[in-house]
Amino acid sequence: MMAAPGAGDLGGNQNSPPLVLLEGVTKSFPGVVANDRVTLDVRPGEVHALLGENGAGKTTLMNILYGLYRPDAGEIYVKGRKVVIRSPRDAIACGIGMVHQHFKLVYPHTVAENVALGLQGTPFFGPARVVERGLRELGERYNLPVDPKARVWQLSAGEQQRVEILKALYRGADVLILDEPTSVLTPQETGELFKVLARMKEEGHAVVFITHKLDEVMEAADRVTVMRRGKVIDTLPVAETDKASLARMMVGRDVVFRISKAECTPGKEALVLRDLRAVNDRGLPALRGISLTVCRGEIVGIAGVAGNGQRELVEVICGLRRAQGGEVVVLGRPLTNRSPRTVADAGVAHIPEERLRMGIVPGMTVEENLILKKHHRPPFSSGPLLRLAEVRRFAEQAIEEYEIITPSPKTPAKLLSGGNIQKLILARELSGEPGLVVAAHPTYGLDVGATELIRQLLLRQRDAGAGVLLVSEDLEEIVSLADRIAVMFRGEIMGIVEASAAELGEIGLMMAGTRSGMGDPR
Amino acid sequence: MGWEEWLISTIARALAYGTPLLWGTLGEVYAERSGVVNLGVEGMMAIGAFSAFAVAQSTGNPGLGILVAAVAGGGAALIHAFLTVTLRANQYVSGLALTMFGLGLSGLLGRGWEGVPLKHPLPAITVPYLADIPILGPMLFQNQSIITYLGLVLAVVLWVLLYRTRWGITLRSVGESPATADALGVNVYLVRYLAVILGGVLAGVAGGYLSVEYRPSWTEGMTGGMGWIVIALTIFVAWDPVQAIGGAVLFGALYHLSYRLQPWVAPELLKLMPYAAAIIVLAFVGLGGAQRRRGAPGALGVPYARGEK
Amino acid sequence: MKRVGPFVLERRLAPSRGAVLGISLLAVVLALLVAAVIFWGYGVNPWHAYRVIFQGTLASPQGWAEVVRRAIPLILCGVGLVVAFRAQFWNIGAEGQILAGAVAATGVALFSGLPDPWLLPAMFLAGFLAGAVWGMIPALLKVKLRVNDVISTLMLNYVMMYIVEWLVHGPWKGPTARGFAYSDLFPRAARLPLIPGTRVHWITLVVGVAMAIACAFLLSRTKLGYETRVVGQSQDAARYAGIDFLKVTLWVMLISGGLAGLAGAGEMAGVHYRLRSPAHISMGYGYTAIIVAWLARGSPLAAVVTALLFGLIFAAGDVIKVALAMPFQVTDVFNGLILFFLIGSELLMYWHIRWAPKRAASEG
Amino acid sequence: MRRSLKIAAIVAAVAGLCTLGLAAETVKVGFIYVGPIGDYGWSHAHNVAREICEQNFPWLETVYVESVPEGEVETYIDQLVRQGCNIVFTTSFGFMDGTYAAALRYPKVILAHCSGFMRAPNLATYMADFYQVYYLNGLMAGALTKTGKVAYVGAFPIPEVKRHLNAFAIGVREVNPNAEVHVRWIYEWFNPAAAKEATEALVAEGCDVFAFTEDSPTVVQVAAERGFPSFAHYSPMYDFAPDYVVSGQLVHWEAIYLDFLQKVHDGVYTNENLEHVDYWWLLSQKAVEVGAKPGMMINPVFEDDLKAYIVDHPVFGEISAYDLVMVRYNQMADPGVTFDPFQGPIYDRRGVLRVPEGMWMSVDSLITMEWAVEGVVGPWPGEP
Repeated sequence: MMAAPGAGDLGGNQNSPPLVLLEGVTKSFPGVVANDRVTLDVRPGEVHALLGENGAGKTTLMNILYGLYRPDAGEIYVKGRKVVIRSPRDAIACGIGMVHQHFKLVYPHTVAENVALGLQGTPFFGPARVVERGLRELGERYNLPVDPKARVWQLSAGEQQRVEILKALYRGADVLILDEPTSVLTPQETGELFKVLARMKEEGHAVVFITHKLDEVMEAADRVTVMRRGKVIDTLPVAETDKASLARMMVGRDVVFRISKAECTPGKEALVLRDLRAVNDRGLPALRGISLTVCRGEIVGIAGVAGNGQRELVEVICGLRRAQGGEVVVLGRPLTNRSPRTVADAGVAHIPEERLRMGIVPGMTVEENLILKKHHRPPFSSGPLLRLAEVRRFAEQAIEEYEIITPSPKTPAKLLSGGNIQKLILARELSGEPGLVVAAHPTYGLDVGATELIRQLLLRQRDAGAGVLLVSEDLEEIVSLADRIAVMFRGEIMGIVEASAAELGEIGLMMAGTRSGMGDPR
Repeated sequence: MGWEEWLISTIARALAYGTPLLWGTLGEVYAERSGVVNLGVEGMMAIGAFSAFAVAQSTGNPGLGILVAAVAGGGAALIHAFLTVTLRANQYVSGLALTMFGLGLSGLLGRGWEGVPLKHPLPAITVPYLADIPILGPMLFQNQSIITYLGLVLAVVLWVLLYRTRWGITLRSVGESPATADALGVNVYLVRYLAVILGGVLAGVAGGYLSVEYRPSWTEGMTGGMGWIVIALTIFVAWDPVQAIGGAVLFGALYHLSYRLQPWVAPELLKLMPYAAAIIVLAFVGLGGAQRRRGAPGALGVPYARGEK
Repeated sequence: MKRVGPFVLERRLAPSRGAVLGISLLAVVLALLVAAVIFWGYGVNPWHAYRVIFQGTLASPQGWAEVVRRAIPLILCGVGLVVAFRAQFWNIGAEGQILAGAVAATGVALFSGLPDPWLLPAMFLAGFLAGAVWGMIPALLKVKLRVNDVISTLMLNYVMMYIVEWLVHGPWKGPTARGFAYSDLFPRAARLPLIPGTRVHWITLVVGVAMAIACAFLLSRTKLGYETRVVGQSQDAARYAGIDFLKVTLWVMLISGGLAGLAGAGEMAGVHYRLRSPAHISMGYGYTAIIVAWLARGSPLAAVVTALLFGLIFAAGDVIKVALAMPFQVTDVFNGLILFFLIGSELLMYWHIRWAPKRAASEG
Repeated sequence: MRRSLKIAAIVAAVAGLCTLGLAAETVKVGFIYVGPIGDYGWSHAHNVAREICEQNFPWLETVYVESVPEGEVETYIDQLVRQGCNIVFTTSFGFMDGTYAAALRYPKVILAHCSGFMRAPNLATYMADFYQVYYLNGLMAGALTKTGKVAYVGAFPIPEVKRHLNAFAIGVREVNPNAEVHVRWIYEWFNPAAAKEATEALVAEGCDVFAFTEDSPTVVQVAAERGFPSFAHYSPMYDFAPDYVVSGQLVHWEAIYLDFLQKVHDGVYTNENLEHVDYWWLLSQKAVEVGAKPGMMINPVFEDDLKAYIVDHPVFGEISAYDLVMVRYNQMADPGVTFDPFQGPIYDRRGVLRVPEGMWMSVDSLITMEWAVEGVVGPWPGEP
């Protein structure tokens, strides 16, 4: 609809009708309006970035376009024609393809079988064989090599993403939606992906990619649409904007990248890891000899692309996964392969990655959740019995202190908002003065207010003398919070740098597998 | 008596007794491949057995009886499909309810037919020429039911369908990862409905075979735990239609041998073997660790709902 | 949010207590309505049928006595299953655990040689332990080897059934049973007193109600109960919180299997007085108890009430059989239908139905 | 048995003189069956008899309950009594405990329990037994087997079935001293699937004539499919295989019920004098019959074969199997019974002398028989 002035040379033909036009799309879920009268146009031959914070409604909007959700109101036009997209089948028929953040792949099946799934026009018998041939051709044309006979679970994340893109291309997608495509990729793989996107653009496809990373927008996109709290703030050519103004639009105010914090005064060792080894759920090596020390009074950040052993590292420290070798020493006590309870009782707080799945028991009340991990100790129990009065007293105190917004201590925890759930977890974990705090993605998916509060709480722990191990994929968060930064790649630590001296470029290289200051990559 | 005689009679009887197990298992394999456990096999078989008998007795046409049993079994499965796919109810509980309901309803409606022998049972057939082959002839081609042969053919057909066709990819994908299938435009609900109903149809035939061919008569509860053996077999054969033949014959042989070996082994101990075997197999699979799923569909037992809440 | 005519359906995260109660009741009523259609199809006037049932059960003291007697094993098993279900352990094996309890009680009654006053307590204890052991096998299999609990408990029912079959035909066949497949009759001291004029073995009833209270206390006021609930709600959270999954599961199945075993011992000492063919010992109490527990929605005390409801259905089956010459399978039809409607209505509880004509709702 | 009946008759006569019977009132009788009435066997036969009673006695009203689990019989007696029944028949051994308990609780109600042994002043017992019939069937089977292996599919290894099987084997060996009787148990009264597999197992062992105790015509049908002769059990099964059914056992429970009910109606039996009333009725009382359908003792198809089979008999000399059956039948069916299958000397298969030369067995030892006679091959649980 509205053609941005001066966008002509940036790809995208503003004279032809948009390939896709969403007009006044509204979608609400219980308690939230995910999309509020959103209007968006996508043109052939452009890479269109959809930028916004977590929860801004980007994915919801694209799920509507892909037919996974039905909008409450609004219209969708494809190539100028009004369409009703009831299901992904309709979307595919309209030439829309989508690569979800969590790949929609059938892992035990082969690549060809995955592509053949739901594909029209293949023979009834032996469809996979026909697809294999087509895949080879497509792979060459778009520079997307992948073995069609390989089982998907055997492929790397980057390869799996290629399968997803091939799936959409095989179906003749004109518009390809990519949801946070780089979150599982190394910077190098990201570069490869952007080349593929450019190639697709040349072939006349349109690409929409959802992201919250400003650099990527600047690097790969032609136009950008910024969303905040379900609303479109603006759509504009990338060439006419810069990171700072995009960030302002995204967050709604100026962003402070550095948090002011006191000088770090490391004390005794809170956590010592020596040559730690472990395997992942598939039985493959996930930790290949991790050695690391976290002192009291410092925050050590673990940076790295998802899936390089961070999760396993946290689990091994907290007793949730067996170490195959090596040693974990917490506050001077050897705790290798001890039970999670022993580890917790030794003074380790754990803010888990998956809040809802692990951090709370959704159906139980706020007060009951507040004593999880502590219920077996005084004052909350004596002998086999619980002391409900003590539980209540503690809950009321914690709710006040950590500003948990809940109707009552008896409210089921699942009814709280995400930020309040995280506050509940922090209230539980940080009470009782832990010597070591292991925080995995503590602010992921939270709004700005909650994010700041939680960062402050972590800093307060540091200043109170706890050692903090902070795992995050948000490099900015790590850089601003941590005192030292360790980068993980394929189960190893590529290097440790002082945060004050950290260069993003160097960290990026290490995330891609280059060892810092050493020639020997082993 | 020579070993040939033992082998021949054991296999021949194992086929006869294994036929309903095979049909039931094939149905359950397909249902579970789509991600839906149906513990109602016993009930669907009972309904099939009763309706086959009632129709065969009143029309004198056992073939029609089998056909009606298939429809009735499918109808019973439809209840399960509606509850578990559309209403996303707990699959295990729904299956149990279906078993109770099926056993009860067939017992209720079948009261008038109880214990009366069928006038015109489905005749056993002896395949000309093939039956004269030494050992194999009497083992496989004498006095077997047409349903037995159909079952064997069906197993192969279902295997090809599952692993070599478009439908097979769709079905397996729905059972492994319904969200993926959905995202590619597969109607997950439809596939699950069809698979569960097919399961019911085959279980109905299994029941019909019991009442118009194997016994041939009707009594309430005549399925006698066969439906549960089917559940066990489905795991035992790793959700593979062709392996189901071997499993059904093995468990059928156990049943026959419980009579054959009576002078030496307490029959109860042989009869509990299929049930114990199912647990033991699962335990061994569990011991295997990494390859612990051994073909179990990834989304087995999990109702599918689109992201939309 | 969905719109059906002038109504608006809204999803909610936690159903209200009223909705649960109301919809559960509605489900039972609907099941009875469908059953009425089946009655009618069978050639019996449903109104007449329900009247006969009422007269035969709730309208007389003897009728009540039968309802209660039938409810006794259901209370014990149902309470046990509530505990298991709270831990998300799908114990479908109460039937086998009842039989295990019956076997152990028989062993004590016939072969222990204990002095008379000790006999009954020892039978109950043995029944509890046997049921517990039979229940803890699948617990171990689940935790240690990831064997699906539904399948293992189900299969163990049949294993135990054939073991009982073997016992009564083989080693335990009673010398005084004249060659029939029964154990000997229990001595007098191994039989429970009955409420005069009825067949209610009231001691088992008292034990059952006491167990319900104890389990309610256990779940809400003890560490084990707390851990049970955590395990049941979220195994990941339980792992995270350092709760010993094996310990909790074993305890839960000790209780669940044990209570079913008590039911078996009670049936032996209060009704049968001898071991007999398994089909004649438990009339599917173990399976019906699943519905009892499901309907009780996690509350052991509610299980006492729902057990009485199904005791009523069993007693009604007896009445129908004599008065209307309908087969006992009617009870299975009832049970199946009630269960269908219960689980079918589960989703409904999460929808709040609101009256909102079109104009008013257009704002959302 | 005879003794007890005589005593019972005397007691009853005396009691009848001084007790007010039920003569004037209508009699309402409840029947409790263990299986379904359509089962073509035990419960069916009792129900047929019930219907005959109702037709014969205008003053009689009956109700029945089928498929009653053993442990629940008391509940059903309660219900029947509440409905106004003054006589209740319970027709399975497994009902014994419950019937006895009910008898103590309802001293005014007359109860009669089939096939048991516990009695009370208001609780009688009754039984129509087949062992003589099985013996006669055995004579025919022994003559018809070519392999020398005769099959018997037994329901439960209980004295009743063991007695029948022994009598059958005695008959077989009387005409064919080297023949064996192979046995399989199915542990159920009604289970066609089990009966089928047991029959198949016996076919595989080389048996060529089949007898059985199970309440369905399965064994007859399976044998006929293979072209083997068989003997029907309990109900008329001739029609299922007219060319293969040789003979069989038929029951007439009505003989007992009519007698019993008449005596109650006449005031001979009351709720105070049944302590010793125990019917043990056989061929001579016409409670049982030989044949695969009423009135046909031997299927004409097999008459020639049986007539052609000549035995050198220790008592009768050269005699055809057919004639031997007739002679023995007459000896047992005449009111003054002159022969019993279990006539000594009888050794069990372990060589123990069980019945000394020239002796007959008492009813009590018949109904507790656990041993197996010579010639029986196969499992025999509880063998002494």
